Amino acid sequence: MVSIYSKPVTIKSLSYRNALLQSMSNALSQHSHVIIMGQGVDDHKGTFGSTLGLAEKYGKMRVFDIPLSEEGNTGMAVGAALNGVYPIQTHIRTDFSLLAMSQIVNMAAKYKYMYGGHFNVPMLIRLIIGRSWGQGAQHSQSLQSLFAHIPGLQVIMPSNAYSIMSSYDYAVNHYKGPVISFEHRILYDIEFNENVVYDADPFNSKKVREGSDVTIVATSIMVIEALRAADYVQKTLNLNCEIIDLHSVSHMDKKLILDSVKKTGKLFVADTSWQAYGVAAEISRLICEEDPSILKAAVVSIGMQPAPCPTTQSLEKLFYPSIYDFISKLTFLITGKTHIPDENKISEGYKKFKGPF
Amino acid sequence: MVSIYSKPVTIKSLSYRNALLQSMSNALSQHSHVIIMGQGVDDHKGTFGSTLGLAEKYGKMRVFDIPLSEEGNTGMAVGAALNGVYPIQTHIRTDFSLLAMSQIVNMAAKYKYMYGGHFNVPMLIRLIIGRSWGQGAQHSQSLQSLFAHIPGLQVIMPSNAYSIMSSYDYAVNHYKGPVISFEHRILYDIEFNENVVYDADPFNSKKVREGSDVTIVATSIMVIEALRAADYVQKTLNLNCEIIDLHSVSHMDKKLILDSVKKTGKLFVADTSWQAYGVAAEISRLICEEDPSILKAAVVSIGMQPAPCPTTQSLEKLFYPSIYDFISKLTFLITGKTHIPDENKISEGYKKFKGPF
Amino acid sequence: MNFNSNYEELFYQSLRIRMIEEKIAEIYPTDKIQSPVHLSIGQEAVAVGVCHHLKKTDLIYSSYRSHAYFLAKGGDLKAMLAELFGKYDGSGKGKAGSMHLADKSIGMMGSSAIVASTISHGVGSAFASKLLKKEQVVVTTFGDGATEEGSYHESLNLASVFSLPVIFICENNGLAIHSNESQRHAYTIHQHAASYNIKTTYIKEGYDFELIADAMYNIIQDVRENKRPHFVEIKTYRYREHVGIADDHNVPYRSQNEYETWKKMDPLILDQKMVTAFKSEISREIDAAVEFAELSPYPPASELLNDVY
Amino acid sequence: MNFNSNYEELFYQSLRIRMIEEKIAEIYPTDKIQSPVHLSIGQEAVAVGVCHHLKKTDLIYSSYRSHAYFLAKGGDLKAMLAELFGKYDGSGKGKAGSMHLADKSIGMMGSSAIVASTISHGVGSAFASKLLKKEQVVVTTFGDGATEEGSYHESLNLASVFSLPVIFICENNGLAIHSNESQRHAYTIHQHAASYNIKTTYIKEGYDFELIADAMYNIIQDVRENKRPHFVEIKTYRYREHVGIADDHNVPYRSQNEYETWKKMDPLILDQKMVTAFKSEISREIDAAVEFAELSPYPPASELLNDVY
Ligand SMILES: Cc1ncc(C[n+]2csc(CCOP(=O)(O)OP(=O)(O)O)c2C)c(N)n1
Ligand SMILES: Cc1ncc(C[n+]2csc(CCOP(=O)(O)OP(=O)(O)O)c2C)c(N)n1
Ligand SMILES: [Mg+2]
Ligand SMILES: [Mg+2]
Repeated sequence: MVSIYSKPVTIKSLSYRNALLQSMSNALSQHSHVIIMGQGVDDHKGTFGSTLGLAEKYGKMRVFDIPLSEEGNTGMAVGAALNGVYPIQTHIRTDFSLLAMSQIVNMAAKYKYMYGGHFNVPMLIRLIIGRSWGQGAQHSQSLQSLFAHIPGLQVIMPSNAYSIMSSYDYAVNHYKGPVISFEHRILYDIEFNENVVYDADPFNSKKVREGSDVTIVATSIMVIEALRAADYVQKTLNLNCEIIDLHSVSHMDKKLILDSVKKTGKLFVADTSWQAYGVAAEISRLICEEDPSILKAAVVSIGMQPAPCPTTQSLEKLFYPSIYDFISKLTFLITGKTHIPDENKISEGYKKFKGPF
Repeated sequence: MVSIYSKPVTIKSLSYRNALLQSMSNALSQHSHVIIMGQGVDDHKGTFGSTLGLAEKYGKMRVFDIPLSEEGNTGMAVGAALNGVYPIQTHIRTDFSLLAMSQIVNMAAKYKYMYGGHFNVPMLIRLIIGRSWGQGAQHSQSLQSLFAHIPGLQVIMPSNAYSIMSSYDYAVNHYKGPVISFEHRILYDIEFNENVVYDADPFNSKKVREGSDVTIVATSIMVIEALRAADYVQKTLNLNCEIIDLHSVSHMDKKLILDSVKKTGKLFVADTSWQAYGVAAEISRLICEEDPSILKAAVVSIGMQPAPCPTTQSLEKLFYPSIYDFISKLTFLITGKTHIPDENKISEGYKKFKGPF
Repeated sequence: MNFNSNYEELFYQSLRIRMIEEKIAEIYPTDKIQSPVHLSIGQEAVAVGVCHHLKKTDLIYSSYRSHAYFLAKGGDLKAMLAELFGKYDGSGKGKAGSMHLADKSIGMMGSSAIVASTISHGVGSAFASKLLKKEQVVVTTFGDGATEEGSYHESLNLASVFSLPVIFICENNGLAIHSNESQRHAYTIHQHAASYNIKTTYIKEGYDFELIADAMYNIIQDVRENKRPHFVEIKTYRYREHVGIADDHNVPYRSQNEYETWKKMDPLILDQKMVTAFKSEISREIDAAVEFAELSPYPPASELLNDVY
Repeated sequence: MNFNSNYEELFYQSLRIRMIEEKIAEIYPTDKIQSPVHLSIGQEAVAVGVCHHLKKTDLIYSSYRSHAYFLAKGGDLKAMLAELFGKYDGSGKGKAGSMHLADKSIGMMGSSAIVASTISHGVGSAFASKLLKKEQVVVTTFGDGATEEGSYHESLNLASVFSLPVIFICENNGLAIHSNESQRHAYTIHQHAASYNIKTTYIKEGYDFELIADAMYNIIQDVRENKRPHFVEIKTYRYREHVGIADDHNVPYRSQNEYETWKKMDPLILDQKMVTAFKSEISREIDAAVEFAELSPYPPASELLNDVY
């Protein structure tokens, strides 16, 4: 699949949170069969603001809090989808979806195929990745690889507000199967200023920066880090990074990635999870099975360190790759030389997350 | 880690099933704190023969049937392990473990790290992979990649009777953490005649065949297929395959694999699951991050087709790679030429599985 | 078919299901059916009684032991047998097999080989029915073993909290594979279910299709009108082994006596007059369906990667 | 410390926990504690009453809301505060934080941020206790929300079927985050629990540490001797927001009235004489512990990949 850009839009500034809220609101207002179900979707915090006020507007039959029973709730969503409802389910932390794995993997992912194509299970599961402020081992996981391994699931990781807008619109209005979307908690507070363009296939990977020295494939919040790193090495060292926002980790745009790596000869993968059996692994497979000789250097990947997430800030900051790590590894990959990043020249990132949730 | 062979044994012929039964029996007789819990472990079928007669011998407090409640049962095993018991838990199909994912991933895998190293959760979870006779979408999954992505779990796929003997002995007697072992249902009926040697680290990958033309990395029953394919191409085409029995998919022997691929320049990966985010992906990452130039050809991998498993035999036989597929792809990788395998020259495989379970 | 009474009709349907499953058992050793089969022989009256007063637009979910429900809800026998044979004309194009019978057109919405996994689907479909004002009731059926699963608890709570038009049918054959209920349950199923503030009916005569159908008549009406759940436990008995076709009463996990007791109450055994009246007609239908299944082609290779998404 | 009565001792322990948590709330805005904190202010009497008659060798499991249990079971305050500060001398070397307090040496076996995940651990440890003849009882504590999870149902069934020496403590504060119990439960917790054939005790005076301790005395003895489970539901009230330190009674998800009612029954508010008697001593202990936590080093980088397996 190649991205075909179309329908340029010119929204000026939109936060991830507001994009979510707007997407949810659009879905509810456009279709009476859309519901939102999840813990706290109707309370005064409204799923970190992303469902705020919707219960009041669309009624508590359509936007409702649900008991703490992830497997049952997900089965309920599947059953509702089979009878004409489009359920949007939320988990305030990705980690809780492990309790719903059987419904997602054994049922939702297989429903169409297993019964011979006669049934569809259109639904959207929103999973929020926690990070920082001592989320600890059980509130910080980023489990996209688990789902992306399973045929039948569309697994996306929208990296910005516009990606939320187009992906969720597409999920609700066009796509017929289960979509698992990973929303990074840190992204919620970020404003997106650029004019990003809607894509004909909003689930597709997108090239977000042209360059010739290296291909960076990034997911979710790591796209922002990649843009910062690329910005830095451009300004400071005149190096040109090409960046691909992978977006769909289950249905990645293979041609886009291969063409880019063919051009640059170098690959840097920045993902939000552990690397073993993760995004860097799958992209490595893609290249190895196509033509490993397009790689002119060893691949570099960054993600979580291979451990559960420690709570203390002193270890947590080592657990996640910093922008310094990113830049120094990136520079070394491109130039073969060590470079110590100059803090003052790194463009502003996101605000530090201040807890508790 | 490099394999250090030691303690040669000379058992003549042992079926996978009997190795399991013997391992279970050894564990129970050596330690009064070992228990076996699982559906049907104490019935007249005895988990396909692997626990037969043990309840009678060791008592029903130690070998017992358990209600259908995977998450609760696994939590019970974790709690028992924390209080001095070594639990061996069985799932007659891997697919059911999806109901226990939260206990395995959120709890067992993290227990040691999350509390600062003060607790251990020594336990063995035996997951049986179904295949053939219309197991269908929900009784055929091979979910090793899901577990191998998670730090804290030791995930093994014993490919033969001796590997069962040494791995389970090691798990029960030496290892302190949770072990997830995938046993292929088809292996149960196979007799292993070779003198295999115990390894100093029974969880390590093992080279099971020396060769120079290609490196085959295989898991579980695919090791047997690899041996058959290697045998064939040797006899028929005088090609020499090196085979690595990966065994631990979570803690693979990187050096063993890299050294072999450096020597042969070619890599063929044969796994039991889907390829996306699977074993071939992880091994590709290993090579790409070390030195992709050691690959003199594109990597070839085989596994399940990217779909849920269809029930009908007509599609099921296409869903799994056949020995013909294996040989022809392997030959093409080594020689670059098409070869049509001669059925008569392929060594005997395992008996066809005759259902229902 | 014209029937002289409700009894006759229900008898006919139950007998038909039994004869179909006996035919499956007869064919099984030929390996034409390469799929694990979980027979309902002995339990047919439950499915027949439960489905009798359901409308075509009402929905039902079941487990791997679903032949009887598929047929009782009006599923096409040819499509079912073709499915068991792994053929393209099967209800699931051969991809489903015995454990995954479904047919949207008759409201048979799925049957799953993961124990208890469809209980919550019934709840969700009932939610949709209520939200979209469909006037449908939704039935979800499962075994006694399924009640041990966490999602069973979750589903009962959800159905009651949201007051949904779902009927839970627990088909209690006293066994989960070879394990007796008393070993597995600290609770009595229908009493436990009642603690969720759900109306509950206990029927111990699982062989009596008329009694079940009559009870269901009222239940269905209440659930449809008042949009609230109802829980039904029905005691029954499985004649054959858990999976496969054999009579395994030689194995001491259950008693031959119990078997004899149940057989003594089984109308399909007791009322030989009725059996004689219907037998040959049913046989003809079955034979034609078997022939259909035999002749149906296997799905083409192109189906392998179809309908994955 | 020497106490003149049981009341005094229990009061002291409850007050100590409250003052510690109030200190945590005081420190929190400085960002020295970078970890989500779930305070038990208002609920202290439950933990104190539950733990009072437990032996050191008895085990307890808890949730993310576990400061009170950690302390009531005899956990070291310094180790706890150091843990909240993310320091190396913390009970979990800083890797655990507020949500994962544990200390093997006092039988505090774990606290988890996955709701309901430790209920089954209690069952399993009780199984081990019985098998290995340890004469231990095992306590597992959880909130009302946790009872909605499937594994709760599974755990109650397992404990009863295997007759295990486990005490389930449901600390019912009527809320799961901002959601009221009545919205979420079709059942009444202790009645539902009783349907598993488990002895059940309902205590609605969750502020009364003496009453709870007395009830627990008999329960612990019965469970220890007879090796069978017991279920205790204790009504209580959370004074602060779910996570974090604020009083959020300005938000209408619950009523100020209810809060006032509970406060009127709270001995830690009512008995100011006792408060005055103990306050300064407790303050000194807390200040020393805070200083200890401040001075403790962060874990070294080498800890990052330690203890993974
Ligand atoms: C989640 C899950 N665990 C275990 C199994 C294995 N299994 C298949 S059927 C069965 C027994 C179920 O008993 P019950 O619910 O009473 O249904 P019955 O077979 O008696 O109709 C078990 C344990 C499974 N299929 N799914
Ligand atoms: C499995 C799971 N689902 C959801 C959450 C989010 N969550 C954290 S605390 C909580 C409420 C739990 O309420 P309760 O069990 O009554 O305990 P309380 O906080 O009142 O002590 C929820 C929903 C979680 N941590 N784990
Ligand atoms: Mg049963
Ligand atoms: Mg609560």
